[in-house]
Amino acid sequence: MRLLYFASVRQKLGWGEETLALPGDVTTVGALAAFLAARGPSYAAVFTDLRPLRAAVNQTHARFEDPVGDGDEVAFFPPVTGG
Amino acid sequence: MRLLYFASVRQKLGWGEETLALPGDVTTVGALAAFLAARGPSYAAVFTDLRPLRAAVNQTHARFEDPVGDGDEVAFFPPVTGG
Amino acid sequence: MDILIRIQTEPFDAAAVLERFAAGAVVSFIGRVRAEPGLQALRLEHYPGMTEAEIERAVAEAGQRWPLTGAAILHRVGELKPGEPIVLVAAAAEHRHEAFAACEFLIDHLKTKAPFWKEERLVSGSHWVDAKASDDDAAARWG
Amino acid sequence: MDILIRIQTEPFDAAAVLERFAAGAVVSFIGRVRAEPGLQALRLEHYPGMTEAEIERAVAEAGQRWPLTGAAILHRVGELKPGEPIVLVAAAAEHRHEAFAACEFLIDHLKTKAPFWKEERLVSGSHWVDAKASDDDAAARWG
Repeated sequence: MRLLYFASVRQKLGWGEETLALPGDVTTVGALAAFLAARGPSYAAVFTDLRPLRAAVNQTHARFEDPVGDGDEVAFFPPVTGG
Repeated sequence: MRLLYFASVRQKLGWGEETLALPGDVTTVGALAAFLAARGPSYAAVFTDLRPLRAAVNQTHARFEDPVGDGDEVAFFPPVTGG
Repeated sequence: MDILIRIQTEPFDAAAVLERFAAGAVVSFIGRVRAEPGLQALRLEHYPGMTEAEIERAVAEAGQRWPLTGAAILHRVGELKPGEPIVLVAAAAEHRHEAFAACEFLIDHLKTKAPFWKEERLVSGSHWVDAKASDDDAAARWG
Repeated sequence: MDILIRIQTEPFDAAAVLERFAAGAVVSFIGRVRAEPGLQALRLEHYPGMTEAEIERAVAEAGQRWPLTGAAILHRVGELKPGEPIVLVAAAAEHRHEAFAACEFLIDHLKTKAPFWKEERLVSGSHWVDAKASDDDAAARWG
Protein backbone atom coordinates (compact mmCIF):
# COMPACT_ATOMS: atom_id res chain seq x y z
CA MET A 1 0.00 0.00 0.00
CA ARG A 2 1.16 3.52 -0.84
CA LEU A 3 0.65 6.08 1.94
CA LEU A 4 0.77 9.82 1.28
CA TYR A 5 0.78 12.66 3.82
CA PHE A 6 0.16 16.34 3.11
CA ALA A 7 0.51 19.74 4.78
CA SER A 8 0.59 19.65 8.60
CA VAL A 9 0.31 15.84 8.63
CA ARG A 10 3.39 15.54 6.43
CA GLN A 11 5.17 18.07 8.60
CA LYS A 12 4.36 16.31 11.89
CA LEU A 13 5.46 12.91 10.58
CA GLY A 14 8.57 14.24 8.85
CA TRP A 15 7.92 12.64 5.46
CA GLY A 16 5.30 12.71 2.76
CA GLU A 17 5.23 9.18 1.44
CA GLU A 18 5.86 5.61 2.52
CA THR A 19 5.05 2.05 1.50
CA LEU A 20 3.23 -0.29 3.85
CA ALA A 21 2.42 -4.01 3.76
CA LEU A 22 -1.15 -3.79 4.98
CA PRO A 23 -1.90 -6.27 7.83
CA GLY A 24 -4.79 -8.57 6.91
CA ASP A 25 -6.97 -7.41 9.78
CA VAL A 26 -6.81 -3.75 8.72
CA THR A 27 -9.73 -3.35 6.33
CA THR A 28 -10.98 0.24 6.76
CA VAL A 29 -9.47 3.75 6.66
CA GLY A 30 -10.20 4.11 10.40
CA ALA A 31 -8.51 0.79 11.23
CA LEU A 32 -5.50 1.89 9.17
CA ALA A 33 -5.32 5.15 11.16
CA ALA A 34 -5.49 3.19 14.44
CA PHE A 35 -2.76 0.86 13.20
CA LEU A 36 -0.55 3.84 12.28
CA ALA A 37 -1.23 5.56 15.64
CA ALA A 38 0.57 2.68 17.39
CA ARG A 39 3.78 3.15 15.39
CA GLY A 40 5.38 5.82 17.58
CA PRO A 41 4.96 9.27 19.12
CA SER A 42 4.79 11.30 15.88
CA TYR A 43 2.23 8.87 14.41
CA ALA A 44 0.26 8.95 17.66
CA ALA A 45 0.18 12.77 17.48
CA VAL A 46 -1.43 12.60 14.04
CA PHE A 47 -3.63 9.48 14.19
CA THR A 48 -5.09 9.41 17.70
CA ASP A 49 -7.67 12.18 17.36
CA LEU A 50 -9.27 11.67 13.93
CA ARG A 51 -11.45 14.80 14.06
CA PRO A 52 -8.91 17.16 12.39
CA LEU A 53 -7.90 14.44 9.91
CA ARG A 54 -9.20 13.77 6.41
CA ALA A 55 -8.45 10.86 4.10
CA ALA A 56 -8.57 9.88 0.45
CA VAL A 57 -8.48 6.39 -1.07
CA ASN A 58 -7.21 6.21 -4.64
CA GLN A 59 -7.45 10.00 -4.96
CA THR A 60 -11.10 10.19 -3.88
CA HIS A 61 -12.29 11.62 -0.55
CA ALA A 62 -13.03 8.76 1.86
CA ARG A 63 -14.69 8.31 5.24
CA PHE A 64 -13.04 6.40 8.09
CA GLU A 65 -15.51 3.53 7.64
CA ASP A 66 -14.62 3.12 3.95
CA PRO A 67 -12.70 -0.06 2.96
CA VAL A 68 -9.00 -0.20 2.10
CA GLY A 69 -6.97 -2.93 0.40
CA ASP A 70 -3.26 -3.56 -0.03
CA GLY A 71 -3.17 -2.20 -3.59
CA ASP A 72 -4.70 1.16 -2.63
CA GLU A 73 -3.14 4.61 -2.50
CA VAL A 74 -4.27 6.15 0.80
CA ALA A 75 -3.64 9.78 1.74
CA PHE A 76 -4.07 11.55 5.08
CA PHE A 77 -4.22 15.33 5.40
CA PRO A 78 -5.91 18.19 7.28
CA PRO A 79 -9.10 19.83 5.94
CA VAL A 80 -8.32 21.54 2.62
CA THR A 81 -7.74 25.32 2.42
CA GLY A 82 -7.20 26.14 -1.26
CA GLY A 83 -8.99 28.51 -3.58
CA MET B 1 -37.93 72.38 -22.68
CA ARG B 2 -35.62 69.92 -24.37
CA LEU B 3 -37.28 66.70 -25.56
CA LEU B 4 -35.29 63.59 -26.44
CA TYR B 5 -36.51 60.40 -28.11
CA PHE B 6 -34.67 57.08 -28.29
CA ALA B 7 -34.83 53.75 -30.10
CA SER B 8 -38.29 52.83 -31.49
CA VAL B 9 -39.78 56.11 -30.22
CA ARG B 10 -37.16 58.12 -32.14
CA GLN B 11 -37.75 55.94 -35.18
CA LYS B 12 -41.55 56.33 -35.13
CA LEU B 13 -41.37 60.12 -34.75
CA GLY B 14 -38.59 60.52 -37.31
CA TRP B 15 -36.29 62.61 -35.09
CA GLY B 16 -34.46 62.29 -31.80
CA GLU B 17 -34.60 65.77 -30.37
CA GLU B 18 -36.72 68.91 -30.33
CA THR B 19 -37.32 72.04 -28.28
CA LEU B 20 -40.74 72.83 -26.87
CA ALA B 21 -42.21 75.86 -25.12
CA LEU B 22 -44.09 74.04 -22.39
CA PRO B 23 -47.75 75.20 -22.05
CA GLY B 24 -48.46 76.43 -18.50
CA ASP B 25 -51.16 73.82 -17.86
CA VAL B 26 -48.81 70.89 -18.63
CA THR B 27 -47.22 70.11 -15.27
CA THR B 28 -46.58 66.32 -15.27
CA VAL B 29 -44.83 63.79 -17.52
CA GLY B 30 -48.23 62.20 -18.28
CA ALA B 31 -49.80 65.56 -19.20
CA LEU B 32 -46.81 66.23 -21.47
CA ALA B 33 -47.36 62.88 -23.20
CA ALA B 34 -51.08 63.69 -23.67
CA PHE B 35 -50.16 67.12 -25.08
CA LEU B 36 -47.71 65.50 -27.53
CA ALA B 37 -50.27 62.83 -28.56
CA ALA B 38 -52.46 65.60 -30.02
CA ARG B 39 -49.71 66.90 -32.33
CA GLY B 40 -50.30 64.51 -35.23
CA PRO B 41 -50.50 60.87 -36.32
CA SER B 42 -46.88 59.87 -35.59
CA TYR B 43 -47.07 61.47 -32.12
CA ALA B 44 -50.46 59.82 -31.50
CA ALA B 45 -48.91 56.45 -32.39
CA VAL B 46 -46.27 56.92 -29.69
CA PHE B 47 -48.07 58.84 -26.93
CA THR B 48 -51.62 57.42 -26.81
CA ASP B 49 -50.90 54.09 -25.12
CA LEU B 50 -48.39 54.87 -22.37
CA ARG B 51 -47.88 51.24 -21.28
CA PRO B 52 -44.92 50.53 -23.61
CA LEU B 53 -43.43 53.98 -22.93
CA ARG B 54 -40.83 55.03 -20.34
CA ALA B 55 -39.68 58.53 -19.43
CA ALA B 56 -36.78 60.31 -17.78
CA VAL B 57 -36.66 63.86 -16.40
CA ASN B 58 -33.22 65.44 -16.24
CA GLN B 59 -31.58 62.05 -16.90
CA THR B 60 -33.38 60.25 -14.08
CA HIS B 61 -36.13 57.65 -14.56
CA ALA B 62 -39.53 59.30 -13.98
CA ARG B 63 -43.12 58.18 -13.53
CA PHE B 64 -45.98 59.72 -15.51
CA GLU B 65 -47.25 61.49 -12.38
CA ASP B 66 -43.86 63.16 -11.78
CA PRO B 67 -43.70 66.97 -12.31
CA VAL B 68 -42.07 68.68 -15.30
CA GLY B 69 -41.06 72.32 -15.77
CA ASP B 70 -40.02 74.36 -18.80
CA GLY B 71 -36.30 74.12 -17.99
CA ASP B 72 -36.28 70.32 -17.85
CA GLU B 73 -34.75 67.78 -20.21
CA VAL B 74 -37.43 65.12 -20.77
CA ALA B 75 -36.78 61.87 -22.63
CA PHE B 76 -39.23 59.24 -23.90
CA PHE B 77 -38.15 55.74 -24.87
CA PRO B 78 -39.19 52.07 -24.80
CA PRO B 79 -38.14 49.79 -21.90
CA VAL B 80 -34.35 49.44 -21.90
CA THR B 81 -32.64 46.35 -23.36
CA GLY B 82 -28.91 46.81 -22.76
CA GLY B 83 -26.38 44.67 -20.98
CA MET C 1 -13.97 52.46 -3.86
CA ASP C 2 -12.10 52.42 -7.17
CA ILE C 3 -14.73 52.96 -9.89
CA LEU C 4 -14.34 52.58 -13.66
CA ILE C 5 -17.29 53.41 -15.95
CA ARG C 6 -16.87 53.52 -19.72
CA ILE C 7 -19.30 53.68 -22.62
CA GLN C 8 -17.38 53.02 -25.81
CA THR C 9 -17.66 51.74 -29.37
CA GLU C 10 -14.31 49.90 -29.39
CA PRO C 11 -13.67 46.53 -27.69
CA PHE C 12 -12.61 46.66 -24.04
CA ASP C 13 -9.47 45.24 -22.47
CA ALA C 14 -10.86 42.74 -19.94
CA ALA C 15 -7.43 41.78 -18.59
CA ALA C 16 -6.55 45.38 -17.74
CA VAL C 17 -9.82 45.76 -15.83
CA LEU C 18 -9.32 42.53 -13.87
CA GLU C 19 -5.71 43.43 -13.03
CA ARG C 20 -6.80 46.85 -11.82
CA PHE C 21 -8.37 45.39 -8.68
CA ALA C 22 -5.95 43.86 -6.18
CA ALA C 23 -8.73 42.78 -3.80
CA GLY C 24 -9.04 39.29 -2.37
CA ALA C 25 -11.99 38.49 -4.64
CA VAL C 26 -12.81 39.86 -8.09
CA VAL C 27 -15.94 38.61 -9.85
CA SER C 28 -16.61 39.61 -13.43
CA PHE C 29 -19.37 39.13 -15.96
CA ILE C 30 -18.89 39.37 -19.72
CA GLY C 31 -21.96 39.46 -21.93
CA ARG C 32 -21.59 38.77 -25.64
CA VAL C 33 -23.77 39.01 -28.72
CA ARG C 34 -25.28 35.54 -29.05
CA ALA C 35 -24.93 33.84 -32.40
CA GLU C 36 -28.53 33.35 -33.57
CA PRO C 37 -29.79 32.14 -36.94
CA GLY C 38 -30.06 35.04 -39.37
CA LEU C 39 -28.52 37.59 -36.98
CA GLN C 40 -26.01 39.74 -38.85
CA ALA C 41 -25.31 42.35 -36.18
CA LEU C 42 -26.63 44.09 -33.11
CA ARG C 43 -26.76 47.88 -32.95
CA LEU C 44 -26.72 49.46 -29.52
CA GLU C 45 -28.11 52.94 -28.95
CA HIS C 46 -27.91 54.77 -25.62
CA TYR C 47 -28.78 58.05 -23.91
CA PRO C 48 -25.45 59.84 -23.40
CA GLY C 49 -25.28 61.49 -20.01
CA MET C 50 -28.12 59.56 -18.44
CA THR C 51 -26.32 56.27 -19.11
CA GLU C 52 -23.31 57.31 -17.05
CA ALA C 53 -25.51 58.87 -14.34
CA GLU C 54 -27.64 55.73 -14.05
CA ILE C 55 -24.59 53.45 -13.84
CA GLU C 56 -23.04 55.73 -11.21
CA ARG C 57 -26.25 55.41 -9.17
CA ALA C 58 -26.12 51.60 -9.46
CA VAL C 59 -22.48 51.47 -8.38
CA ALA C 60 -23.18 53.79 -5.43
CA GLU C 61 -26.06 51.57 -4.34
CA ALA C 62 -23.90 48.44 -4.65
CA GLY C 63 -21.26 50.18 -2.53
CA GLN C 64 -23.83 50.80 0.17
CA ARG C 65 -25.04 47.20 0.13
CA TRP C 66 -21.64 45.46 0.12
CA PRO C 67 -18.14 46.43 1.31
CA LEU C 68 -16.68 46.80 -2.19
CA THR C 69 -13.15 47.97 -2.93
CA GLY C 70 -13.77 48.37 -6.65
CA ALA C 71 -16.36 48.22 -9.43
CA ALA C 72 -16.12 48.46 -13.20
CA ILE C 73 -18.79 48.69 -15.87
CA LEU C 74 -17.71 48.89 -19.49
CA HIS C 75 -20.51 48.88 -22.05
CA ARG C 76 -20.16 49.06 -25.81
CA VAL C 77 -22.48 50.91 -28.18
CA GLY C 78 -22.76 50.98 -31.97
CA GLU C 79 -22.68 47.95 -34.24
CA LEU C 80 -21.51 44.62 -32.82
CA LYS C 81 -21.15 41.25 -34.55
CA PRO C 82 -22.24 37.86 -33.10
CA GLY C 83 -19.67 36.68 -30.55
CA GLU C 84 -18.40 40.17 -29.74
CA PRO C 85 -18.45 41.30 -26.09
CA ILE C 86 -21.12 43.88 -25.23
CA VAL C 87 -20.58 44.47 -21.54
CA LEU C 88 -18.07 43.81 -18.77
CA VAL C 89 -19.11 44.15 -15.15
CA ALA C 90 -16.61 43.55 -12.36
CA ALA C 91 -16.91 43.81 -8.58
CA ALA C 92 -14.00 43.58 -6.15
CA ALA C 93 -14.25 42.88 -2.42
CA GLU C 94 -12.20 41.24 0.28
CA HIS C 95 -14.46 38.17 0.28
CA ARG C 96 -16.04 36.32 -2.60
CA HIS C 97 -19.68 36.26 -1.51
CA GLU C 98 -19.86 40.07 -1.56
CA ALA C 99 -18.13 40.24 -4.94
CA PHE C 100 -20.51 37.67 -6.50
CA ALA C 101 -23.60 39.41 -5.11
CA ALA C 102 -22.48 42.88 -6.18
CA CYS C 103 -21.54 41.76 -9.70
CA GLU C 104 -24.92 40.09 -10.21
CA PHE C 105 -26.72 43.11 -8.72
CA LEU C 106 -24.88 45.45 -11.11
CA ILE C 107 -25.69 43.48 -14.26
CA ASP C 108 -29.32 43.01 -13.18
CA HIS C 109 -29.56 46.76 -12.53
CA LEU C 110 -27.86 47.58 -15.84
CA LYS C 111 -30.27 45.40 -17.82
CA THR C 112 -33.38 47.07 -16.41
CA LYS C 113 -32.31 50.66 -15.64
CA ALA C 114 -29.44 51.80 -17.85
CA PRO C 115 -30.73 53.51 -21.03
CA PHE C 116 -29.40 51.19 -23.73
CA TRP C 117 -31.48 49.75 -26.57
CA LYS C 118 -30.61 46.88 -28.86
CA GLU C 119 -31.62 46.68 -32.51
CA GLU C 120 -31.17 43.34 -34.26
CA ARG C 121 -30.05 43.40 -37.87
CA LEU C 122 -31.36 40.23 -39.47
CA VAL C 123 -31.15 39.00 -43.03
CA SER C 124 -34.88 39.79 -43.22
CA GLY C 125 -34.62 43.34 -41.81
CA SER C 126 -34.07 45.21 -38.56
CA HIS C 127 -36.13 45.28 -35.40
CA TRP C 128 -35.84 46.55 -31.83
CA VAL C 129 -35.33 43.90 -29.16
CA ASP C 130 -38.14 43.64 -26.62
CA ALA C 131 -37.41 43.96 -22.90
CA LYS C 132 -37.44 40.62 -21.08
CA ALA C 133 -39.71 39.90 -18.11
CA SER C 134 -36.95 37.64 -16.75
CA ASP C 135 -34.66 40.68 -16.46
CA ASP C 136 -37.32 42.55 -14.48
CA ASP C 137 -37.72 39.51 -12.22
CA ALA C 138 -33.95 39.31 -11.72
CA ALA C 139 -33.75 42.99 -10.79
CA ALA C 140 -36.78 42.74 -8.47
CA ARG C 141 -34.88 40.22 -6.30
CA TRP C 142 -32.76 43.08 -4.94
CA GLY C 143 -35.80 44.91 -3.53
CA MET D 1 -18.47 21.58 -22.81
CA ASP D 2 -15.05 23.17 -23.32
CA ILE D 3 -13.06 22.45 -20.14
CA LEU D 4 -9.73 23.93 -19.07
CA ILE D 5 -8.08 22.72 -15.84
CA ARG D 6 -4.54 23.79 -14.91
CA ILE D 7 -2.47 23.52 -11.75
CA GLN D 8 0.61 25.66 -12.18
CA THR D 9 3.28 27.64 -10.33
CA GLU D 10 3.42 30.50 -12.83
CA PRO D 11 0.80 33.30 -13.11
CA PHE D 12 -2.17 32.59 -15.39
CA ASP D 13 -3.35 34.60 -18.38
CA ALA D 14 -6.87 35.66 -17.36
CA ALA D 15 -7.59 37.40 -20.66
CA ALA D 16 -6.82 34.28 -22.70
CA VAL D 17 -9.19 32.25 -20.53
CA LEU D 18 -12.02 34.79 -20.82
CA GLU D 19 -11.56 35.08 -24.59
CA ARG D 20 -11.66 31.31 -24.94
CA PHE D 21 -15.40 31.21 -24.24
CA ALA D 22 -17.63 32.80 -26.89
CA ALA D 23 -20.83 32.10 -24.94
CA GLY D 24 -23.49 34.71 -24.24
CA ALA D 25 -22.46 34.93 -20.57
CA VAL D 26 -19.06 34.33 -19.00
CA VAL D 27 -18.69 34.76 -15.23
CA SER D 28 -15.27 34.58 -13.64
CA PHE D 29 -13.84 34.67 -10.15
CA ILE D 30 -10.26 35.63 -9.33
CA GLY D 31 -8.99 35.00 -5.81
CA ARG D 32 -5.82 36.74 -4.66
CA VAL D 33 -3.49 36.55 -1.69
CA ARG D 34 -4.86 39.16 0.71
CA ALA D 35 -2.40 41.72 2.03
CA GLU D 36 -2.40 41.14 5.76
CA PRO D 37 -0.10 42.66 8.41
CA GLY D 38 3.09 40.62 8.73
CA LEU D 39 2.25 38.29 5.82
CA GLN D 40 5.32 37.80 3.65
CA ALA D 41 4.06 35.01 1.40
CA LEU D 42 1.63 32.15 1.05
CA ARG D 43 2.86 28.70 0.11
CA LEU D 44 0.37 26.39 -1.56
CA GLU D 45 0.81 22.61 -1.44
CA HIS D 46 -1.45 20.17 -3.27
CA TYR D 47 -1.99 16.47 -3.96
CA PRO D 48 -0.97 15.96 -7.61
CA GLY D 49 -3.37 13.64 -9.39
CA MET D 50 -6.18 13.91 -6.88
CA THR D 51 -6.36 17.69 -7.38
CA GLU D 52 -7.09 17.32 -11.09
CA ALA D 53 -9.48 14.39 -10.48
CA GLU D 54 -11.42 16.32 -7.83
CA ILE D 55 -11.70 19.42 -10.04
CA GLU D 56 -12.85 17.26 -12.96
CA ARG D 57 -15.58 15.81 -10.72
CA ALA D 58 -16.69 19.33 -9.71
CA VAL D 59 -16.83 20.49 -13.33
CA ALA D 60 -18.78 17.39 -14.35
CA GLU D 61 -21.28 18.01 -11.55
CA ALA D 62 -21.64 21.69 -12.55
CA GLY D 63 -22.26 20.55 -16.13
CA GLN D 64 -25.07 18.30 -14.93
CA ARG D 65 -26.66 21.08 -12.88
CA TRP D 66 -26.48 23.88 -15.45
CA PRO D 67 -26.34 24.01 -19.28
CA LEU D 68 -22.71 25.16 -19.45
CA THR D 69 -20.77 25.61 -22.66
CA GLY D 70 -17.43 26.02 -20.91
CA ALA D 71 -15.62 25.95 -17.59
CA ALA D 72 -12.08 26.83 -16.52
CA ILE D 73 -10.26 26.34 -13.25
CA LEU D 74 -6.66 27.53 -13.00
CA HIS D 75 -5.03 27.19 -9.58
CA ARG D 76 -1.53 28.17 -8.63
CA VAL D 77 0.72 26.29 -6.21
CA GLY D 78 4.09 27.14 -4.66
CA GLU D 79 5.03 30.48 -3.13
CA LEU D 80 2.80 33.50 -3.79
CA LYS D 81 3.19 37.10 -2.59
CA PRO D 82 0.38 39.30 -1.23
CA GLY D 83 -1.74 40.64 -4.10
CA GLU D 84 -0.86 37.78 -6.45
CA PRO D 85 -3.74 35.79 -8.01
CA ILE D 86 -4.20 32.27 -6.59
CA VAL D 87 -7.15 30.96 -8.53
CA LEU D 88 -9.27 31.73 -11.57
CA VAL D 89 -12.65 30.07 -12.00
CA ALA D 90 -14.78 30.78 -15.08
CA ALA D 91 -18.14 29.43 -16.21
CA ALA D 92 -19.71 30.06 -19.61
CA ALA D 93 -23.37 29.60 -20.50
CA GLU D 94 -25.91 31.09 -22.85
CA HIS D 95 -27.59 32.98 -20.00
CA ARG D 96 -26.07 34.81 -17.08
CA HIS D 97 -27.94 33.23 -14.19
CA GLU D 98 -26.53 29.79 -15.01
CA ALA D 99 -23.01 31.18 -15.43
CA PHE D 100 -23.13 33.01 -12.06
CA ALA D 101 -24.50 29.95 -10.24
CA ALA D 102 -21.98 27.56 -11.80
CA CYS D 103 -19.01 29.84 -11.11
CA GLU D 104 -19.99 30.23 -7.45
CA PHE D 105 -20.63 26.47 -7.16
CA LEU D 106 -17.19 25.70 -8.61
CA ILE D 107 -15.28 27.99 -6.24
CA ASP D 108 -17.31 26.77 -3.24
CA HIS D 109 -16.55 23.18 -4.25
CA LEU D 110 -12.88 23.96 -4.84
CA LYS D 111 -12.48 25.55 -1.39
CA THR D 112 -13.88 22.53 0.45
CA LYS D 113 -12.99 19.53 -1.74
CA ALA D 114 -9.89 20.18 -3.84
CA PRO D 115 -6.72 19.02 -2.01
CA PHE D 116 -4.83 22.31 -1.64
CA TRP D 117 -3.32 23.57 1.61
CA LYS D 118 -2.11 27.06 2.41
CA GLU D 119 0.84 27.84 4.64
CA GLU D 120 1.30 31.46 5.73
CA ARG D 121 4.84 32.77 5.98
CA LEU D 122 4.77 35.56 8.54
CA VAL D 123 7.58 37.68 9.92
CA SER D 124 7.15 35.66 13.13
CA GLY D 125 7.26 32.21 11.46
CA SER D 126 5.16 29.87 9.33
CA HIS D 127 1.84 28.20 10.05
CA TRP D 128 -0.81 26.23 8.22
CA VAL D 129 -4.07 28.05 7.52
CA ASP D 130 -7.13 26.56 9.22
CA ALA D 131 -10.17 25.55 7.18
CA LYS D 132 -13.05 28.02 7.46
CA ALA D 133 -16.52 27.01 8.65
CA SER D 134 -17.91 29.68 6.30
CA ASP D 135 -16.49 27.74 3.33
CA ASP D 136 -18.22 24.55 4.53
CA ASP D 137 -21.47 26.50 4.90
CA ALA D 138 -21.09 27.95 1.40
CA ALA D 139 -20.50 24.49 -0.10
CA ALA D 140 -23.39 22.98 1.87
CA ARG D 141 -25.83 25.33 0.09
CA TRP D 142 -25.49 23.21 -3.06
CA GLY D 143 -26.79 20.07 -1.33
